[in-house]
Amino acid sequence: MVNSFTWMIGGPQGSGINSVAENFAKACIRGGLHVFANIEYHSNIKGEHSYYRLRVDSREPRSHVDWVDLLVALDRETMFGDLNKVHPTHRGHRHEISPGGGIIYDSGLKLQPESFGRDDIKLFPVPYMDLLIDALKEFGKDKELSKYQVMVNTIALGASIGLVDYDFDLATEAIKEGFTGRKAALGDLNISAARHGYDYAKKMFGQNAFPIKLRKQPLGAKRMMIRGVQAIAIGKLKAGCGFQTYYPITPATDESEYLESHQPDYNMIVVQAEDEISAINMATGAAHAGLRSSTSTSGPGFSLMAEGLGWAGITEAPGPVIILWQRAGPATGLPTRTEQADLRFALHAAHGEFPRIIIAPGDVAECFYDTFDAFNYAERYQVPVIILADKFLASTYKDIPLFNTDGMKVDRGDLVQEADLAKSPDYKRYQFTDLGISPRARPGLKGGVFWTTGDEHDEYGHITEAADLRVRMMKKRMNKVELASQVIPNSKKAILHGPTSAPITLVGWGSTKGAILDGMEDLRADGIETNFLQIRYVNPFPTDFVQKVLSSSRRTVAVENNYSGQMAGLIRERTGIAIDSKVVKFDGRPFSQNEVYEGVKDVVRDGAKEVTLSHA
Amino acid sequence: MVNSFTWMIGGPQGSGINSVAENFAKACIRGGLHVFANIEYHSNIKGEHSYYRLRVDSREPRSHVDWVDLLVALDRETMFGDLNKVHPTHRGHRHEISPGGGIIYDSGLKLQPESFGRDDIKLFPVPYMDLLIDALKEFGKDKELSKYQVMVNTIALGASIGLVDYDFDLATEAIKEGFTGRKAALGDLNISAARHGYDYAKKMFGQNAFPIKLRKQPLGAKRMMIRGVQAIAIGKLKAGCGFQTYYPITPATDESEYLESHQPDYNMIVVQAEDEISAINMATGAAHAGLRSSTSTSGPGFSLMAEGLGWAGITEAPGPVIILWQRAGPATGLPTRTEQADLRFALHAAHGEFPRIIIAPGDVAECFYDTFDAFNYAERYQVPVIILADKFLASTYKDIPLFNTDGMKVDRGDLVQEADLAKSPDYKRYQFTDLGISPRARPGLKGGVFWTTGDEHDEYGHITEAADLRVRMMKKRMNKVELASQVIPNSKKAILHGPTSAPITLVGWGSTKGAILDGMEDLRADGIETNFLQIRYVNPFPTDFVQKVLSSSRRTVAVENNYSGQMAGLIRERTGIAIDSKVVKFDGRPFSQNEVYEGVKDVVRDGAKEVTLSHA
Amino acid sequence: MLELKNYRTQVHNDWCPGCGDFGIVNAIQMTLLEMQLEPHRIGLFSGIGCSGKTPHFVNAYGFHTLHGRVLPIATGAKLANPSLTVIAVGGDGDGLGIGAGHFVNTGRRNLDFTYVLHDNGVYGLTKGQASPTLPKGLKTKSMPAPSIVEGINPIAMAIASGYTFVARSYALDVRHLKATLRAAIEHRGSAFVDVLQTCPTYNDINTKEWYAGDDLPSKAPRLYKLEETGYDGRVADPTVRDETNSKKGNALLKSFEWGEKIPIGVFFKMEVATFEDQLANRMPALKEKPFVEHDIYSRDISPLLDELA
Amino acid sequence: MLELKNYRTQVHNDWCPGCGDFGIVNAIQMTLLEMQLEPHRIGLFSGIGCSGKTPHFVNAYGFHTLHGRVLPIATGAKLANPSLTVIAVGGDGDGLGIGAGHFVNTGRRNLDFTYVLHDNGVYGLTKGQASPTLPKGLKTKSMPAPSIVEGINPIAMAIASGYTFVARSYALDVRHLKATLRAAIEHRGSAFVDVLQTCPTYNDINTKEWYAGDDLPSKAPRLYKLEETGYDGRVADPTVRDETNSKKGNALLKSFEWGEKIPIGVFFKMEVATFEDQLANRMPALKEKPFVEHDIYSRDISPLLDELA
Ligand SMILES: Cc1ncc(C[n+]2csc(CCOP(=O)(O)OP(=O)(O)O)c2C)c(N)n1
Ligand SMILES: Cc1ncc(C[n+]2csc(CCOP(=O)(O)OP(=O)(O)O)c2C)c(N)n1
Ligand code: SF4
Ligand code: SF4
Ligand SMILES: [Mg+2]
Ligand SMILES: [Mg+2]
Repeated sequence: MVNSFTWMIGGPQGSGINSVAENFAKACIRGGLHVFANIEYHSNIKGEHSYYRLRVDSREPRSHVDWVDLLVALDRETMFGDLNKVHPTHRGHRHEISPGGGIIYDSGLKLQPESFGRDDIKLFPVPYMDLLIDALKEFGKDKELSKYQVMVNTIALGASIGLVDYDFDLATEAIKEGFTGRKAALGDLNISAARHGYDYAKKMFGQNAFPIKLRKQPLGAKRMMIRGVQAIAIGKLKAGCGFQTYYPITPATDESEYLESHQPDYNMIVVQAEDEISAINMATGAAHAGLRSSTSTSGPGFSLMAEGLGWAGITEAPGPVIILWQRAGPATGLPTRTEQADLRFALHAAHGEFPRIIIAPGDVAECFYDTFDAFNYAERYQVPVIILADKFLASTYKDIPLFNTDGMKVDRGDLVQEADLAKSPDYKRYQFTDLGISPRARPGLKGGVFWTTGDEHDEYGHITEAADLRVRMMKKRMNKVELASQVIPNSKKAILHGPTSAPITLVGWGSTKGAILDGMEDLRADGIETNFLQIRYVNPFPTDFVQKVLSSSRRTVAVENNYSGQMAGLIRERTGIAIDSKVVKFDGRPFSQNEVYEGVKDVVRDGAKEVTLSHA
Repeated sequence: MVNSFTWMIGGPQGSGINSVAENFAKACIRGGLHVFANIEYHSNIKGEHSYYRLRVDSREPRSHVDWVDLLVALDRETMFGDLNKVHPTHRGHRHEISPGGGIIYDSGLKLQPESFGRDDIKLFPVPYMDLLIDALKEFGKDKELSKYQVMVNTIALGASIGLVDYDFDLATEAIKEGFTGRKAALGDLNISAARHGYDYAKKMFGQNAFPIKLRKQPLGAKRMMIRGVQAIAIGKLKAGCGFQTYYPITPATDESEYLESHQPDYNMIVVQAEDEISAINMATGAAHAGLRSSTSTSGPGFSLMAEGLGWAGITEAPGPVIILWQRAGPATGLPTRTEQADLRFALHAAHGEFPRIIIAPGDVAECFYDTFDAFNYAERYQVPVIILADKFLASTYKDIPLFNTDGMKVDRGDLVQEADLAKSPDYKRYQFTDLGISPRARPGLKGGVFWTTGDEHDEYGHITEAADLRVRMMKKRMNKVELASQVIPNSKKAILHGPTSAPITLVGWGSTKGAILDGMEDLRADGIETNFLQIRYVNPFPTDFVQKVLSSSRRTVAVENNYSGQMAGLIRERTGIAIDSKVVKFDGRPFSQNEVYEGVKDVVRDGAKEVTLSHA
Repeated sequence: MLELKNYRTQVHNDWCPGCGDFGIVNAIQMTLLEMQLEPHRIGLFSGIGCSGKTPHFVNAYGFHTLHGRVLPIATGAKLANPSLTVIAVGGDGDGLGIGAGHFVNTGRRNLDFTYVLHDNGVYGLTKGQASPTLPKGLKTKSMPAPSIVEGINPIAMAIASGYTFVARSYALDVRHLKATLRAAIEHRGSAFVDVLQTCPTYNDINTKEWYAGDDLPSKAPRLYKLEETGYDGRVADPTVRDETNSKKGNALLKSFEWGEKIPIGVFFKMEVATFEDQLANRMPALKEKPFVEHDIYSRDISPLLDELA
Repeated sequence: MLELKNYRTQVHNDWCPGCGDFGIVNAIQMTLLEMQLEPHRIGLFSGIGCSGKTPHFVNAYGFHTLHGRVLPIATGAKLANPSLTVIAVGGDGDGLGIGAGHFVNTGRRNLDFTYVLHDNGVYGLTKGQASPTLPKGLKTKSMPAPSIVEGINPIAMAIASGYTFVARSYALDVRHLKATLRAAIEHRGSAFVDVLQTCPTYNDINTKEWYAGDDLPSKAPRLYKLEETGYDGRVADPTVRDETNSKKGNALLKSFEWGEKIPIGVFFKMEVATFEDQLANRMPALKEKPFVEHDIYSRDISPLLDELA
């Protein structure tokens, strides 16, 4: 087989599996191949088991699968789990290897082949330490073995490339790029380590030891290897966002760190706040002051932001844009695992009623485009905007074409200038207008002095308890979602993928998109024709479209990464249509392509109302 | 007319309208009459316009009406509004007086009768100051006039009693009760003031100046005059709650203050926390420690409690019971006004998914009984319980029979003792059991050592990231709502009031109950037959019953004190049934009997899909 | 030439008669007048409480925020537009109860702004519960029993938190308050002013008469001016650690004086780089003009994309 | 006779090799052993962070709470059952960043409990961002640039907040730490212990070697024991205000020492009535037995109903 391959590297946290896997991925992309790469790790700094999956294909994979063709084990646990612990948690990955697949592991572990309990896989014991020492010797560093021990991962990378018979130079290049400037020497060391692994595999296991090969393909247009956190961060920069607040939290922090590292280039203020309450309120303060602003968090932080969100709502702040990187809750939950369980909370967070826009991008590219739009809508409608992403999207690498920024235009809405203010002296920040939106000044503008308050207020922004004003202000505010709904193209709000006439409609939102699209192909191959209704705007909700699609479908299946099928509930609330079946997963892990296939297959076969998946 | 009367007293905040109105109410109850009394006031300490409505009837009124038979104006603004201000907010109450009704006001204002703009009402100018001076003179206090100036309100009370020809001794008695111990002398002074008002009215306006009379009725069983905050506080005490935390906030504070004032009698710990985050977490700590605990707040505070709520959920804390006294939001909103806009938020607050029970009592009596139940369910199912009340329920007085506590039993669920623990040494706080609930120890018990964490955990309460345990723990927790649903009687969850076969079904929840019930009588009188589906349990939701009732109704009308009809949305989500019409009010004021009538009438007449009411 | 009326609004003021807040709002207006700061260059931020209504009475960009959150919101606005003169005001419950975490962590940043605490010992707007500054053992009018928790010393807390200007004044001494506010506003860095504020409605202990010492045998006013005692809280050279520490130490010791004598005036002052200065060091473009005035329409992200390609 | 094993659990410990947290958990276990406190009479509470995992390693009722909320949860449990020995632990981010408001307001209550701060200068579990105790100008391993905000001085903050026992110790000096923890637990009132904790993974400044003074010309350890210098932070008579204030003042001045010499030991100690004592004064029944042991099945509410009738 060629160019259809899933590789996994596992080891204790701190063993550098990320950089190795990302180097492998880069080498693949540079060879015209396509990748999908995602990581699972514990809420721990060093020592706990983590693993990185890399799927390589000649066509663009949009999800992972639950089997592994070639497993790289940096330690015993990766293969056999932690069943020796008093509170064991997993049984390792050896059973996930596809028949005919293989394991690269440390021959120093002196494992008996029988101990793997499988006779349908190939074993590739590699003397990690000896090879590392050899590699270090070339640089006279073999005395500092302990300092460089982590480099066994690169040896395993080299061996992997050898087994799949891929172009070693591409790996060299990828490694090199990671070590520039003062670190260049370290790069050479790593390349040598990889080379030792590569040569060893070639020499010891022979040319055809492993059944799958990777072959370069012709390069098309330039592609990037990018994760959700980067796509959203870049979306913010493109949108002219000037202010980002955050309080560290997995998996959101990476986004702020990306922005911080590009701070001087884009004059982006990034503030580490004392907590998330401060983070959202600082961002709202900046938005009112006229700067596009944003904050980024996960569930626990968002829980603390509820009150601030309401203040942004009633004061008609032009933002902030809030990125909610969902993770498995409740409370601390599974802090480094994924989930889509904050849909309803995002929709209803904070007491009282006020408008908000909620967008749920389905993949890395949508992360970018939706974030850009979010700032335009925030300013245009003077509302907070929430982007619902998750840990899976945050940390999953994909190769995609460079973003197309043609026609992307910053739209700041009705932002008045001093000249306008000079013309109309009695400026009212909350003026009732025919269009339903009040022209917005910013502090510092002459003639624009305004007041703003979280109390109900009059057109000037002064407190009022008058019943009639209250009613008008409520209507004015709430109506903005309606206004936004009219302007946001329906084609953005929800998308029907696949044949319109398919008898089965899968319904999903957010990060399950890739697995659903890939799973549909398996279903089709199996004779099950489906289409996929992707809901991208949670609010304003595309009621009519959803109604139309679902009422013409023979069977509807919600695929959600949560317990209760929150989107299915929302659909029923808005359209009255009860989704026929739910395929859910709430073990903290993302859907794989095969899980979508299996779940829907169960539904089709048994008419199951509810299928709970858990493959880990 | 006899014994069907609405009285209103209005004046600046700080002018003591509460105590006067409550004394009048008490006097009525003591005379066998029934009352419904509610107050509207500003977020202000002194000076802004407030008014207190007292409805008296021979049958039990369950709501107020929007007209006034006799208005007592302590100041000009009460009659004419604040139109003289730069930012005026209301036009006073003179237009609310029913034809044939009257106004008692200060003759010192020297108002021209024409200035009232109405020739269908009676004017009763009373020389407040002169009468007060006379009253003070009897006690030799006329030199301290400024100190006693607030007592003009009692003069007006006396005059009111005179006009309706009610039993003055009952008023004397009510006043006296308010001034015991060292304050007794002040009581006498007040009685004298009332007497001066009474005599003046009798003398100057004559026996038949006012068309409505109040007449004593035979006293039945003992009745209390009670507000929602008191009913809930007493429910807590009855339930054995030992720990209450709060951070001051309108309208919740009164409940904590009531408890605090009875602290020594019931050994109730009441702690003023530094914020609501602390308040909920302290309460959860106490619940885990084995004490029934509670916290009480309003929307802004509840917004801050979201994260703590989730922690209580995932740690299966036996409580706390959280009283959410809703007020008009969002943010600070209208802090002293009512609203029912936190239903969805209560249901979805906090990231992730976990079980919670939500009860929405419909009147003062239900406040008591539901609160009692809440603690039993909290401990039995080890879940947080939210009681959804509101400002209107909090501050509205009603006379009701004494609570019947027969058969009320504290049920602490599966609370293990040291003897049990001695028998089974390997105690697991989160044990999977057949019944679905883990027996619960408390710190301090020998043999019961356990761990608890907001991370996903194993049966001991130790952190786990194992996928299979995660799935089982999620199912265990989420299933508890199902378990509760099986045990909580359906008759408690939702009630159908009125004829089963009525063609129109009104749907409501919480504090609108009284106005709906009273409004239904007006509708019936007008030939419109309705029934009323009161939803008392928001979670577990009485899906089947609601489905049954609504699907057999010809026309359904939601009556809600919020903008979007949140209960209508929830009903559609759970049953698929779209409520036909919404009658909503979101001006911060509660529904009156006549508004329910008017709103439903509009729906019936025009088939209106949505009616927004605002009478203030 | 700006006049007092330029700093006033037509909004009806609903504070209780005799409330110390009147003194504070007057002093703020007079200070702005004296400094001839243009209203549109001022951002006045408040929390929730009686004190929270302040911005509505002042003609300047006004932000009446959330209970306890005035500092984060003011911080965000100031960073977005450092050319604004930012003044935050709020109650003692707002700032040291629910807002204590922001109080501490804002002090550390040394943002160039002024924070005015309406220190009345009670939660005014919620009807007189004890605020964090109420000393232990006291019971004001509407409390059911005396407080059993230690009162917070705002001056000590501010110094421990890193405010670089820490002063106290009195709401009813508008002259002193005005001078103090001016010094605070002119200070480059986080300035904190603890304003002793009478609440005639709920605080029946720390009344005007009490501050005037009417209850003392001496009948002498409790308040005395630090400046008049030769006390000097100014750090001449902040790079000298010993001086900084000893000035902080003196200020802390002074802050414990509370009883028959209560010091007002500047307890501590030190000028070091502000948060904005340091940000601008990292992003020189921010030195040229405030961020809100930058062009955001044409950011080029292609270098970022290339980095990932 | 309880043994060390009685205080240990079988839970796999996943802290980084060499983490100072090991020293802290060992010292806690050894202190409990030395005091022979029965595990079921102990409540060990923690926040979220690397430090937050502590209770899982100790055989005692363990509450691993929320980030920043360890103090409220511990407070609730302690008040419900004052017979428990309550120890709260947490990170410096947990306690002085997100939890600063609770830190300040819990100090004021003088609850009888002990709070142990794992002071490592970083947010460990989120990968090494600056924590509030990191001094300005420093940049640890995973920070993109040096910190531009002042570091919090936990000792000064604790004293300003009203903790009645304030001490500092060092995670790698288990003997000193044990003695300090014992004194803290035995103290009747709110005891705060700032434990300097090495984080070999992210804090590459305040390392074991740094504390040992390896970088100093003298090579002399930075840490020295207050007790050995004749310093005495104990207030003999808390009713004498001057003594209290001067001891507080001394402690504050001492707390500023941070550099080539860093004091450890007890900075301040004063015994006054606890919050529980004062509650029990109001409700004498609480003196007899903790509230959780009261009968709640048969409360009679009829007097309340009669009051309203
Ligand atoms: C989150 C939240 N909790 C509680 C309240 C209710 N509340 C309004 S004002 C106030 C306290 C006011 O006291 P303080 O801050 O001292 O201001 P003052 O009224 O004394 O000026 C409180 C608790 C609120 N608005 N928001
Ligand atoms: C509300 C909330 N925000 C953010 C986080 C993410 N978080 C987990 S641990 C941590 C900081 C840990 O630092 P520290 O408290 O110093 O403890 P350490 O790990 O250093 O022991 C943060 C911010 C969280 N769990 N909850
Ligand atoms: S309650 Fe006190 S602080 Fe509030 S306005 Fe009245 S006097 Fe001023
Ligand atoms: S990151 Fe630091 S604090 Fe956390 S376990 Fe590792 S060494 Fe310890
Ligand atoms: Mg106050
Ligand atoms: Mg830390």
